[in-house]
Amino acid sequence: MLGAAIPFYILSFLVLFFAYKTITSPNPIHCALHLAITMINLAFIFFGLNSPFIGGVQLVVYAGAVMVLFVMVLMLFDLKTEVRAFSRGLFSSFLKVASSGFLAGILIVGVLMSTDMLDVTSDSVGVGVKATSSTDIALLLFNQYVFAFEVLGLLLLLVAVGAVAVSRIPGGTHAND
Amino acid sequence: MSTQFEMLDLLLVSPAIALFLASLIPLAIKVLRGNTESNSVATIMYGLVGVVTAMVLTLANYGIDKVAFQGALRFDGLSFWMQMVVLVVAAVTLILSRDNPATNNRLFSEYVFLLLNSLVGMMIVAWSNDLMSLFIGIETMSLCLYILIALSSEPRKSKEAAFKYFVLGSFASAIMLYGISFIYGTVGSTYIQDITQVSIQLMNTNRLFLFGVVLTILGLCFKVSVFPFHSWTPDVYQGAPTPLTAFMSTGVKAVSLAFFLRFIAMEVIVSERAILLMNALEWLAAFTILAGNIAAIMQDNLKRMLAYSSVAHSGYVMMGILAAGVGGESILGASGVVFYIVAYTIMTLGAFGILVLFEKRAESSLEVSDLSGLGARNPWAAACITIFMLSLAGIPPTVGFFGKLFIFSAAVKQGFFWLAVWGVIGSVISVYYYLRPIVTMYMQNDEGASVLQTKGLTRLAISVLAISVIVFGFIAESIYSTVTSDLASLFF
Amino acid sequence: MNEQLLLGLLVVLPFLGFLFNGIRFTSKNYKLAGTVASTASGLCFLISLTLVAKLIGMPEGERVITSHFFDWFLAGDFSVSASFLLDPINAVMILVITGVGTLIHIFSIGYISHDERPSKYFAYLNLFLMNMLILVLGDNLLVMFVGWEGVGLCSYLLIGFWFSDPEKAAAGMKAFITNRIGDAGFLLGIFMLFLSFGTVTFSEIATRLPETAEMMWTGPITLACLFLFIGATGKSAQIPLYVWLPDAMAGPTPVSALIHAATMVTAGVYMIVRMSDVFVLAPLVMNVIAIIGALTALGAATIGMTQWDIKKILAYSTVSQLGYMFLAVGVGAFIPAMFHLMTHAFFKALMFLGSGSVIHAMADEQDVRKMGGLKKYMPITHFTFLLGWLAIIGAPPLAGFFSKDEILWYSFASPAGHWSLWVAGVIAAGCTAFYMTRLMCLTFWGESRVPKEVHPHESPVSMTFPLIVLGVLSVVGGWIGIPHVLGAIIPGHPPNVLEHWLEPVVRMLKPEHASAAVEFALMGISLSVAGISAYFAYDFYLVHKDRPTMVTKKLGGLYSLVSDKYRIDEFYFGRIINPLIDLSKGLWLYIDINFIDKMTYLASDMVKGSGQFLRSLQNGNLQQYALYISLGVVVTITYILMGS
Amino acid sequence: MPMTEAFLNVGLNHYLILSALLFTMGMIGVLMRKNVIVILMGIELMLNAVNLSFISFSSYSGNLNGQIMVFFVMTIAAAEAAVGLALAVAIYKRYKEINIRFFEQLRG
Amino acid sequence: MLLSLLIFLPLVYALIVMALPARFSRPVSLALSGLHFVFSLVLLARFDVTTADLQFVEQMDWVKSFGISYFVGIDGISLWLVMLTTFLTPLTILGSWTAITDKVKGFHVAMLALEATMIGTFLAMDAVLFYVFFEASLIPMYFMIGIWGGARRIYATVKFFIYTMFGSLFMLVALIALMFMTQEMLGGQMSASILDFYKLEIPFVAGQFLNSQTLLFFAFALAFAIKVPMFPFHTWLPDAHVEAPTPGSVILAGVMLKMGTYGFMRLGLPLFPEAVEYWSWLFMLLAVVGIIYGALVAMVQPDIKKLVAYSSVSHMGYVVLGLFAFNAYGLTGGLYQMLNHGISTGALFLMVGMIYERTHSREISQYGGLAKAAPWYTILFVIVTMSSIAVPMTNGFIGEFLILLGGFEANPIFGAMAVLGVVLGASYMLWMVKRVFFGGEGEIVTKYKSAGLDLNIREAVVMAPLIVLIFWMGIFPNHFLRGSKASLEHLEKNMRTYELGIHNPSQKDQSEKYSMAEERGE
Repeated sequence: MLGAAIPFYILSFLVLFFAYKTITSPNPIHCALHLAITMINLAFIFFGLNSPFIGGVQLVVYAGAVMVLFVMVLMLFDLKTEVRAFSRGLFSSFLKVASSGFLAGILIVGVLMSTDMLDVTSDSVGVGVKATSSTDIALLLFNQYVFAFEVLGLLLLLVAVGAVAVSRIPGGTHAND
Repeated sequence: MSTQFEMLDLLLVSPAIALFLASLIPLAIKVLRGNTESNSVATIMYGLVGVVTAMVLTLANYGIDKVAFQGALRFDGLSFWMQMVVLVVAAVTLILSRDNPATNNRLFSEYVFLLLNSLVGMMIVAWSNDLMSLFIGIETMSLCLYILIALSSEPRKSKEAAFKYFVLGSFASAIMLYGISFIYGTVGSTYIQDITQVSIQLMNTNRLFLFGVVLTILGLCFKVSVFPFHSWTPDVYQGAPTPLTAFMSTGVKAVSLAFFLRFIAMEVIVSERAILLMNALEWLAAFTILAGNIAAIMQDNLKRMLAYSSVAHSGYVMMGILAAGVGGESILGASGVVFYIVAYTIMTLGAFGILVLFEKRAESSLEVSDLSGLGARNPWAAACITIFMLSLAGIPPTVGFFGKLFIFSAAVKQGFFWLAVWGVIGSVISVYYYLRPIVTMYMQNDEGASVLQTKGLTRLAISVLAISVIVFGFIAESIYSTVTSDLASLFF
Repeated sequence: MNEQLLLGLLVVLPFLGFLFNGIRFTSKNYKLAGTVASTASGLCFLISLTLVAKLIGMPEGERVITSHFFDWFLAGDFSVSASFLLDPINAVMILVITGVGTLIHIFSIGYISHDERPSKYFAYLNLFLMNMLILVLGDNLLVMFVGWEGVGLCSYLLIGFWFSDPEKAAAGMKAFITNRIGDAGFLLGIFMLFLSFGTVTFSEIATRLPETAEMMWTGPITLACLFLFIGATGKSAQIPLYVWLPDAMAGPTPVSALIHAATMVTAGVYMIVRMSDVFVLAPLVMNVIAIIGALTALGAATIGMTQWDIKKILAYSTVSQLGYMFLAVGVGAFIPAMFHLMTHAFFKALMFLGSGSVIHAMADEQDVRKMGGLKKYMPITHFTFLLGWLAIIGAPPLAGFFSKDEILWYSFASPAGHWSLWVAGVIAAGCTAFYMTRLMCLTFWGESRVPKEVHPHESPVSMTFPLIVLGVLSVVGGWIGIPHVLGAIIPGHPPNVLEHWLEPVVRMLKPEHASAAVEFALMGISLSVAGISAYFAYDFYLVHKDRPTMVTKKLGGLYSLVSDKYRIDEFYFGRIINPLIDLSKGLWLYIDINFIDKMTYLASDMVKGSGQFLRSLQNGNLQQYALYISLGVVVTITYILMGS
Repeated sequence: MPMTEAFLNVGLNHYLILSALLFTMGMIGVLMRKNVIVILMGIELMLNAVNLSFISFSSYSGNLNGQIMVFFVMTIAAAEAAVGLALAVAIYKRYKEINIRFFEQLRG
Repeated sequence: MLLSLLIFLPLVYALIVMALPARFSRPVSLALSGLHFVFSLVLLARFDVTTADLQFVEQMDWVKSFGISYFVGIDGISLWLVMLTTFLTPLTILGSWTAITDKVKGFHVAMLALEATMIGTFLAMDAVLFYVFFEASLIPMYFMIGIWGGARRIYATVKFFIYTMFGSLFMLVALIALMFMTQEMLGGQMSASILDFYKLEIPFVAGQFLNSQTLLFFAFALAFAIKVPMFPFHTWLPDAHVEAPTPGSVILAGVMLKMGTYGFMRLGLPLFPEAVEYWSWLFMLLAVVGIIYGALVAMVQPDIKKLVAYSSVSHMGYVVLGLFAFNAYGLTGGLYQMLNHGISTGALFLMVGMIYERTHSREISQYGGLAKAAPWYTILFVIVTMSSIAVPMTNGFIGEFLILLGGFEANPIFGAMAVLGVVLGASYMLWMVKRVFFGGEGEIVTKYKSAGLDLNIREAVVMAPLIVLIFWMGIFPNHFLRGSKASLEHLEKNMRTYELGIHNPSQKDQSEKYSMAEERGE
């Protein structure tokens, strides 16, 4: 019991802490790095949830590719520490925090009141289920979700073309060609 | 796990495949020509060929009720109608885009490519019978649109619009996705048919499922710009190039509403615990009607005014959707919604489309006062605007009137009497701003700043739309009854 | 010729005259116009004579000629037909109307000769004649109402004949609107009667009366009679609606003679006599009528003593005499009322025409202070006027004597009468004698005060001829109604022809304890009162000319009150009409513009205000929009959870 | 003691609560930060929270579909990030501006 | 086919006018609308006066799933309103011969389209079709006021449009509710036919507001009350009239206001008998207030046209009073007064327009002494005034008398108060006549006197039929009333269970055609 709890609480703390840092650090580069750490921590939580494949993808895609993208863009911009990192407006800021916090509160209360009704075993992680293998996932992916998967491919193509096109938009950096 | 999918499934999605293939042509030609734009007419012709092919393939699949890819997609009356709507929208948009300086620039091939693939995304949304497919469809559609908006020649506002749309769209997607995750967690599946079986029971017992449903619905509300999730609409519609505004305000909305209908048809708001959800949606619908109409009154920019008007129209459709969601004579609501979408598409497409003709440069923006004296200067354009505005206002005998009639009928029948009254009050308010352009065109004699471009294709398209507004009013019955019979299978 | 056609012709002929003159209304050919109009009127008189002759030829009690033209209109069980009825009551009327009317037409030819639009004038006169005949001939209340309003319209047109003068136009308007108030009462009376009897035809009402009378509850009938009487006060210039008549003198003088003395203003009396069967069922209303009549007679007579305008004096005299008639009908003396109506028509028409002749001669001067001594310039006018004067002050055996005394007698002796009514009547008679004598003195007798530039002259024959005829009638007109007590002592014992004529159709309230001695005594008193008043007037205005001023000074405020006509007009304008106009302006400004419109503006401002608010929410800030989204989510979820 | 037990017995609830908190943080990031890049990071955080929710449901119910979904979401998140960053770059290059207040021309 | 032709031929005419060059617009549209009047006389001649049933019925499915059909028919209630429309249109076109100089073609197209929609409103026997025409008629009028109107035309036309739209949309919701009620009654098939609506028994609870019959009734009543317009919804009318061009005012006052009272007769009264009975006091009160209020406010108007507009408020108050008296007199009078008002107020507006064309002023204070400068004009004006203030022998009297009688029977207090309106009516009209025509010469009269202020031949031709009708209708009202008698009696006698049948022309034995009566010279 404790053995499962301690890593969870440590990881949770780390995730939340770095997530907090991500949204509060005045320097965007720091934000990006904190985000990366959050994601890595999350990957470990995924591992703990018997989902090694997803955990791996998380590491590779998110912590790797996406974060690199972010960092590179930030480098490109050459940003300094921001003087005022947050939006102005006391009232609206209050509303923003309050509404988000309230949402979290409601969700948590809802979760606490509802999960016992779920049709799932809640006592331990993955009872009766082995750590999922990538084979199972692949089978699902190419059977049930084949269409979505293909569309995903299309999507990536679109994004590739789109990103290139955006970089060449009239009035953009390559305007002189 | 032997067969992954059948040949029939591919046949069913063939319109999307056709569109995708067609979309590649202009891009390929551009690449082969060494990255120089070919003739824009040729470019849209490829696109139109794809659209027409897709249309033919769609028509070939008319009258079936099938699921494909293990239930991920559904091909029934609703999806058929939505396909037709978005295909028509796309065809018109292609024509408009070619005639608009903001879109017809040296990235036109990419533009057409993205537009057609956005269309693919829309069709997926229209087909989707699975929350995951829905999400992927929405993202395909939206990501293309973000980029498309940014591709405008207009340097500032279009970028702002694209970015706003992007951030808010992603934000809303995340919220919706969160909802989907709850639904998945409580049901164990994201397929509509699986959810339907347990929805009534779960709504009564499980709060997480309720959260899931609410968050998903609110995410959809963002897409169809329901108050208070509508605030992106005016900004984005105004900033985007006009052909795209027409495309978004009709296509995106049509398919999102269609999925909304599919979702609500799962009887998620039938159960007693869901009464409050229904009430909340009623309030949202009423507020949408009022907020859209009231805000539109204050606008001087025609595009922005029409954007707010499209918000208000979402409110009317919400009335129909609610009527379709509470059981009983749901079919009335559903048919009303689909008919309204058809009507709304025709008139909104026309209204935005005619604005294209006034845009000489990418930066052009049309104020209401620019129209003054148009009635004398260009009777054709003035008459078209008049027809579209009257139809949007719901004045008989236009198609807009029948749309309202059917929606109000459904609402009254299903007991949303007060909602109907709010709708009526909203309509009265809306008359004011719909009349404004007419007043300006015919009743103010000073010369306005508007100059009409001579673009044959666009004029043709708009004339056809204007005539349809009237004609569809007279053949409303045949459309409506066809829709009704086509939608019969929507409800289990 | 058959009677129906003749009855129709009575209306058609003046209408043709109206059309003829109306179409060529710009023509200045007064001779042609006058001839045509007079011919139409004269033919009507002949027809009337024929018809009355036929009526006389019929057996007593069945003297009725009816003529049904067409069904006028039907709605549900309400049906009314355009039909005429001639019986002894209106036989008297049509003779007076067409006879006096014809004379006045003829008189007018001379009178109107200098006017710009003689054709129009004659067209109106003929139109009036037509409407007046419709009024008296109608066999139901509605046809009567047609004439009733029609004569009002003609009166309006004729009073405002010289419309360029704003005051005259205003007088016309005043007449019409005051009449309209009465007409509104008349309408209500018709409604009440219809709802009580289910019909508006006189004969049918009469047949249904007994049943209704048996029901004992006469509330609706009382109310109906009251409403009808309101109608009568309007048309016949009784308190409180008499104010239009003095102003109506703005019209041409022959019009005053015809409409505002002889015919139209007596319509109210005729109507009550016509409905007498109903009125007697409402004793309360009868009392009201009598009191109003007496008050009017008295009030108008006192005002008449203080006026200086020759026509105004005659106008108040008319009001006063009409008061007598109402006094008569109020005490149930319907036949004397008709009798006085007739004699009054003669002598008052005569006096008006005479004054017209004077005014004509004096180049449109109407102020008696600028006349005097006209006797020598205008002998015929003077002589005929003299006859009229004698008749009105009740000098025996002229017409006025018989009729007035009969009324006084009934007001004393009738079961509905009262000694106080008689006293009022006698005082009024005294006043009448006073102001009429005063008029004679100031106008015809004494030394001339005529301005030098005016050269009075006798009028042409076309004007003097009617005067002579009317003068004769003023003398002999009364002989057809000699009261029994007098008839008994006069040689030849002349019968009361009129009473015989009317008795079968009019039910009078007969004096219960008729005593010849009392009747003679009363007669003597009233005669002597009139004589003494006349003498005083003579003394005041011819012998001791300083006395009027002296008396005036002594009376002080009372005199000015009377000479200001009791300030009734001021009261109406100051307390009713002007406040009403202010109220209307207030309604327009404060209800229409500032309330109802403001409310709509308020609604639209609310809409616009919320629009402005929505605009301010839409501040372009992306994060603000995201906040709306999250707020929307939170509020929606909270709303849903709150209930569960 | 039920409280401690509930605290120590890590179950689905705990993961869902973690996910909710993470989601909220992402939201606050989107709502509060001025830098558009950080806003994009906020969105990534939200999507990650969703992923966590999916995975925990999936693994507590033994239903693999959730993992597939996470896979899709990740891909789409990557695509979104690419598009968002591309837009940001394009705008930055022309206007040298990444403050969110920059995007306030369209309003009213 | 007869009725369809009656409705849609004007649209064809409009197309013809549109196709021809602008210089032909006036004569062609005059000729065609005149022809249309003749055509409507054919209808009149073939109309059977003995039956209360619908005649010349045409029915065709339109929106079958909602039971909406193209269903037109005519009975005694619609007959004269249709005739009034076809009669006034050519006169108005002729009357506007010189008044409209700008965009002539558009004007005549609007005029003919307006005619079509107005006739459609009176003939539609399907509730939705009625609504469609009711609303569609707004559009041409909207343009007419907005394009050819005065200085504040835009304000006026938008106010007019939105006000009317506001009411009628509530009616739409109520219509829909009724359609679903028929669905229950007919067992599944919806129907929007008014005839089916009549068969409904709508639940009613006295003394409460929130019950279906009362709510539905008020939804309808709001639409009609605004259209009529009844106090306190009347404020759009003076603005619309003042700003409208002469022909617009004529048609607006002459026909369009009648759509409201016609709606009360066709839908309001027979559909909701209990609610009407229970709430009649309210409507009678509002009607009486309207009569007196309209008259009082008319009295102090500085503008002739505004005065006439407020007089419309007063006159339409009479009509409503008559209808809600709900007895034979009131109903007959109400219907008759609709026609009267159409003719007399139409004529007044025409005449005001004629003088306005010459002097460009409607300020009463600037006039005075017009009678000398324009005698013929004055005569006709006074005749029309007499009709307007209901002097006997003119048409106005018949209507007002019957209404007041009916009102008095239904409620003596209100009846008596309404009679007061007769006095006030005379006051404001005559005061206006006095200030405009009599007295000294006003500045504007002096200014334009030399140019000739009297009527010309064309204007005389316009006025002649109106004057003739004023007297014809006043002296021989039965010629007109007999057409409506059967229908009105049917309505009055069967208030609670009102239903309409469809006339079967094959049963010839009883039928009596209008033409036959005319031949008999009745």
